Amino acid sequence: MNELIFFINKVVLSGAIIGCIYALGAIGITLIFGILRFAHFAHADLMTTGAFFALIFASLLSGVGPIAGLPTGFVVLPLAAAATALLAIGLDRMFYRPLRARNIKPILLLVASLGVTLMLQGITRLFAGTSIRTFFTSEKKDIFRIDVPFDLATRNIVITEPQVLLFVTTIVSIFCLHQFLTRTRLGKAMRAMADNANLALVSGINTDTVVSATWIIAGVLAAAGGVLLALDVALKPDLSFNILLPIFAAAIVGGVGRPYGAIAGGLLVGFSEALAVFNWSLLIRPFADFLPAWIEIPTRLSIVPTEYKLIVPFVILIAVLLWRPTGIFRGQIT
Amino acid sequence: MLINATNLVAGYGGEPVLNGVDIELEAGQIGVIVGPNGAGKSTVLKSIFGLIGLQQGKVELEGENISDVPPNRRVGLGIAYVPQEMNIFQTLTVQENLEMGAYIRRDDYTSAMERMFDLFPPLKQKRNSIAGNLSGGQRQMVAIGRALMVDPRLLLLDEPTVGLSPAFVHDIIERIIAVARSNVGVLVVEQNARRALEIADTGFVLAGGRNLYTDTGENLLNNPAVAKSFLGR
Amino acid sequence: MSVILEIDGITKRFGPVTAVSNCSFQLEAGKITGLIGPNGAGKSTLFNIVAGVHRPDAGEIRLSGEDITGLPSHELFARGLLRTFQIPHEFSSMTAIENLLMVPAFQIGENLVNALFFRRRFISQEREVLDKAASVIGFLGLDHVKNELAGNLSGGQKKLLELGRTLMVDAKVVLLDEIGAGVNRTLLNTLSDHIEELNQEFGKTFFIIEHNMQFISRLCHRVTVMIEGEIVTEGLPEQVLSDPLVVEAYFGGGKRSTTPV
Amino acid sequence: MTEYRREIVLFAIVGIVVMIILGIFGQAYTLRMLVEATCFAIIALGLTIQWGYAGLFNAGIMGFVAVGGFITMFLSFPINDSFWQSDAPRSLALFALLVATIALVLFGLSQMHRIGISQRVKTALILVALVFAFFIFNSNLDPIARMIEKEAGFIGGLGLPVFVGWIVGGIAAAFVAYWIGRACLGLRSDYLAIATLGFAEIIKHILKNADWLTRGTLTVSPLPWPVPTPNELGFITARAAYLSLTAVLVAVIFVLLQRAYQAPWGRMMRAIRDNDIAAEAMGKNVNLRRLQIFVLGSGLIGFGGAALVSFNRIFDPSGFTPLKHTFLIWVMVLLGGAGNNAGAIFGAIAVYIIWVMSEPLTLFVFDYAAHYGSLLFGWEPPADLTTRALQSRVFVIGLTITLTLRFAPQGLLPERRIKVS
Repeated sequence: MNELIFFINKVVLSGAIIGCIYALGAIGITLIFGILRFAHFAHADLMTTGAFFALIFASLLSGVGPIAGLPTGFVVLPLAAAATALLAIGLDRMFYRPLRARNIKPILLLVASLGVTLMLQGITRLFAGTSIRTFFTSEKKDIFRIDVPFDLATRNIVITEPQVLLFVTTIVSIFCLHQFLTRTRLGKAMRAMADNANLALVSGINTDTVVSATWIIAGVLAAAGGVLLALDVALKPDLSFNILLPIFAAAIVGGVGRPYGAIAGGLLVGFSEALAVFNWSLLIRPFADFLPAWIEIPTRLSIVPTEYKLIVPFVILIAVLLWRPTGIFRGQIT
Repeated sequence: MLINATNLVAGYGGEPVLNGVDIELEAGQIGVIVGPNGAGKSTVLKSIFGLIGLQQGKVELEGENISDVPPNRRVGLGIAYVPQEMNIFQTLTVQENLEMGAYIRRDDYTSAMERMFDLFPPLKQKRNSIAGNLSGGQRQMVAIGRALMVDPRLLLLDEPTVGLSPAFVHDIIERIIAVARSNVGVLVVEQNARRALEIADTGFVLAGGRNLYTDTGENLLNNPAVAKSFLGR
Repeated sequence: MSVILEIDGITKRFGPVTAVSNCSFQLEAGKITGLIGPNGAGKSTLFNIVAGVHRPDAGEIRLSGEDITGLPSHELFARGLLRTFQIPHEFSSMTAIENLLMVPAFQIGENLVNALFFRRRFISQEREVLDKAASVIGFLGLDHVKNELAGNLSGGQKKLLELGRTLMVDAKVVLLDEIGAGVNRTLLNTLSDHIEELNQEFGKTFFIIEHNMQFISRLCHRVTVMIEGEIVTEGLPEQVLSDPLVVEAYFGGGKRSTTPV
Repeated sequence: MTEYRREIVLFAIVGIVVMIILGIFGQAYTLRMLVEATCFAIIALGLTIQWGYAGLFNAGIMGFVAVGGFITMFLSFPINDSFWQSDAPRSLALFALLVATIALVLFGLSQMHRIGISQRVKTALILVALVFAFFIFNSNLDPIARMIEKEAGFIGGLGLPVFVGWIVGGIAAAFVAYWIGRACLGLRSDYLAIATLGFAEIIKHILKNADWLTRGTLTVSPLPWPVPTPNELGFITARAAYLSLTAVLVAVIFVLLQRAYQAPWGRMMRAIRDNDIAAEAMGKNVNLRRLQIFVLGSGLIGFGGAALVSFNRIFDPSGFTPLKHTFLIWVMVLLGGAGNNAGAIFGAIAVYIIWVMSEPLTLFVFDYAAHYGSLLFGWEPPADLTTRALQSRVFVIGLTITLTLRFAPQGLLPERRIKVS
């Protein structure tokens, strides 16, 4: 029984946690790809920058968290999200829009986003240094240990407060996004423009507004992902490159331009990472008595060694690109 | 005069495709543009809608010069345009396609939508279906319906019957007549010349980016020279 | 009469739509054959199948008796089938003359080892290609823009360049895809003159898709008519263009459109 | 000469800047910078043929640099006697035999359509076989790797001449590029970028974690030089010797690429870049040619990477970062002018100077800011201010990319039009 709890902690929960983070980033990637037609390489840094904004607001407003009974970093999330959305729009106005206006090849917009990602990295590190930062210097991180009502189980399912908040935020964000895209005029216009930009123009849709809305949504979700990741573990400045390829993997697995696909893709990548490094011998060991004696259970039996965890998303990414570049959910319509 | 386009000279860079085309149409009338490929038929619609800039000439809507108004604002002035291809939002439902047509409307447009479903009954049952899954004829209905949602004064249709089976061609033409009866000017580009000229109040025969003949549809149909200009004899 | 290109029982479906249905006809060597038909008749699909862009669902294309169905387009070129594009496909950041220089396949200098180390091996061939391109540029009347980037040329000049490609190599069959579309009358006459000259003096075989009837009736020795994915008639231009069926199809609502389905 | 005025002026400016740096920072520093810049120039030439000639977006430069660096380390590092005296070589040989057997089985499976087995069944069988192969590979390699790490540290090098290492490094990078190219070159450009970046990341992780082969994070040093080392000649002479070697290499590669560019081969590549459909219709085998130039360019990148790693005298797999080895090269090529070989060299030197110089310049600014800040406002600068200054490099490089795209999208030395008289 303990082994099962271990499995839940190590795979189900941690896979879902990192999967949610990836999903929040991948939605932005996929929306930008759908509407502006380029791969936005600066997205992971938008996420880290969002976390830095939260860090700044949290240090300015320390003490707000305990009043609300939530981590300060989470309480200031709306502020950080607003700042990130503004930053995203500003970046578009400054660096992407002038290039779009010249009808440049989309691949050069990708290069421009590389430039933007370097600038963001440089600036955040210049001002915040390269050391690891955490939101929990003065506050303590609540940890919930859930008892499992079985006699054999002595261990607990462990989940922290930021992780609970992450699940709640992800579910709420996805619900709101779904409502926005299917119910509101602007949301439908976004889908229309992703579908057929020329016809959107012909229908009188103000494409500038749609582009701004895209950046706002992408920025808000990126900030949410970045802040919650920083709350869950810590804010490492070089975090962004580690999440860049996983979120691209998630977006491509889900089929670019499809927000719901990106969510599924994020979870898929997250679970794959967790499953790939899980030590299966823990699950098999309880059954050792039933196995013939000549089978020796190794102490470590994982699909890939832990050191290679980071390349799991890349392998998924490349497999999907080669096997089905349109994504595995291409039948789904946004 | 609803629309008065004079001496249109326009192109896509390089040599102009239109070399001085004149189009006039009254409200409630159907104008048909016919002519061989490369004559500039589609280009006429695009320049009236403002998708390509004019090198010379001007476009007047009810006497007002709109030559410099960008296309998305011409929608607000009451001009709706249905491109020849890619003219629906494939991943949106039928109803959402119609809502996108009404994007610039701030008022309540439910009555306009009901009218659209009356005009195109097949769309009513399919209102929540994804438009990309519809048949060719129904897609064309969605395309025209989307354009009509702004209650336009002038409707521009680029080859609405291309690739449709004959039964649907008939259907679409009937609807075009119905639209014109509600006092909308309809300007249609058609490959299917005879069929189109039969319903035309005014026909414009273009060749080489110029007006070759402009007359009533009936007169053009009975004009042997028109047949000649098509078949080169 | 010697047949050079045979189109035999070609069928192509896109989803539920049959774009081309069991089409067969032949091209005679040294003749200009035209393919006409109203929009959506499947001409372009058929053309693209011959040019190796689409693979047919059924049927066979034979060039001088050899089956070439479904070969990639660079192999078709190597076998002597050259196509032009309806919308000019120029190499925009290369000069006009370079656009022609690159046409001949299997140039010695296209081998990397030769390009790097053995200039002597390809220099004489390069000179020949240059001479040829210079004379073609002159023939097309583009001498004054030969060092201009092709992307900066006018639409008509790009069309001429498309045609110029056909002069750079000794192709067995040249496929012209609406070479006259979007071209003004003067240029159209120039193009027709060029094609006529190529056919009469060099004996080139042409296969033309065209909407402009004057162009077709002036140039073509044989005309094939396609309607709704099928070949309905073929023959001499005068016969075909006066065929009431064709007149009806082209000018009226299509052969069967008058009878509701 | 007027035709080349732009080139002359720009290179003259670079020369003046180098002189100024020489005056301020001294000979050893400047020589080191120039050697690194010339190594980057070789890498940039590799990229400019991929992107500038053929329009292929390779974002996996880091991977090819790492392969070149690893091979040169493996071939040129002195022989590790404790490895050769242990049982490990025999086990490794047996393991190699096992790998060959697996490869043979997989090849056999891939040919099964010849005996009438359907494509679907074949794919399924190959996938199953791959999973088995993966586990067999891992479970057999692990004990050997542990044994080597315990008894000998790592397998060491082969003690071959450095130049052999560079050449084989280039060939190995080209070989890796061949397989990556075969798999990925059919993708559209933005997916190609993401896929190549992913492959580079995989290569880096394998090198970083295969401790028995590369010592992983422990790093291997000092790598031998192809010219006498500073220990023998002193910093300045040794670096000058190294610089003359790399400068000659850059010159030779430049001349060769220039010839290829002007030959029909280059013309064909540019045609493929401009319009692949038309090039295919004019008889060019587009897929094959793209693969060719991808392999050639990646080989050059591997070669340049090998020269760079040798010069740094340390093989550190964690040091292969996308930032330095991929994006920096992209800025070099874009600023210099894609498709212009002289531009790539100019870009490499200019951008490397910008990259290196932005740190001292920022420190300079920071010093003033800290000085006057504390003087005027009583501001207490954070303690790690000097280490942070390093980060300004990243910002400056990012700014350089975006400014180049905005104001000189063709680069400072745009591709030249080849005129025919």
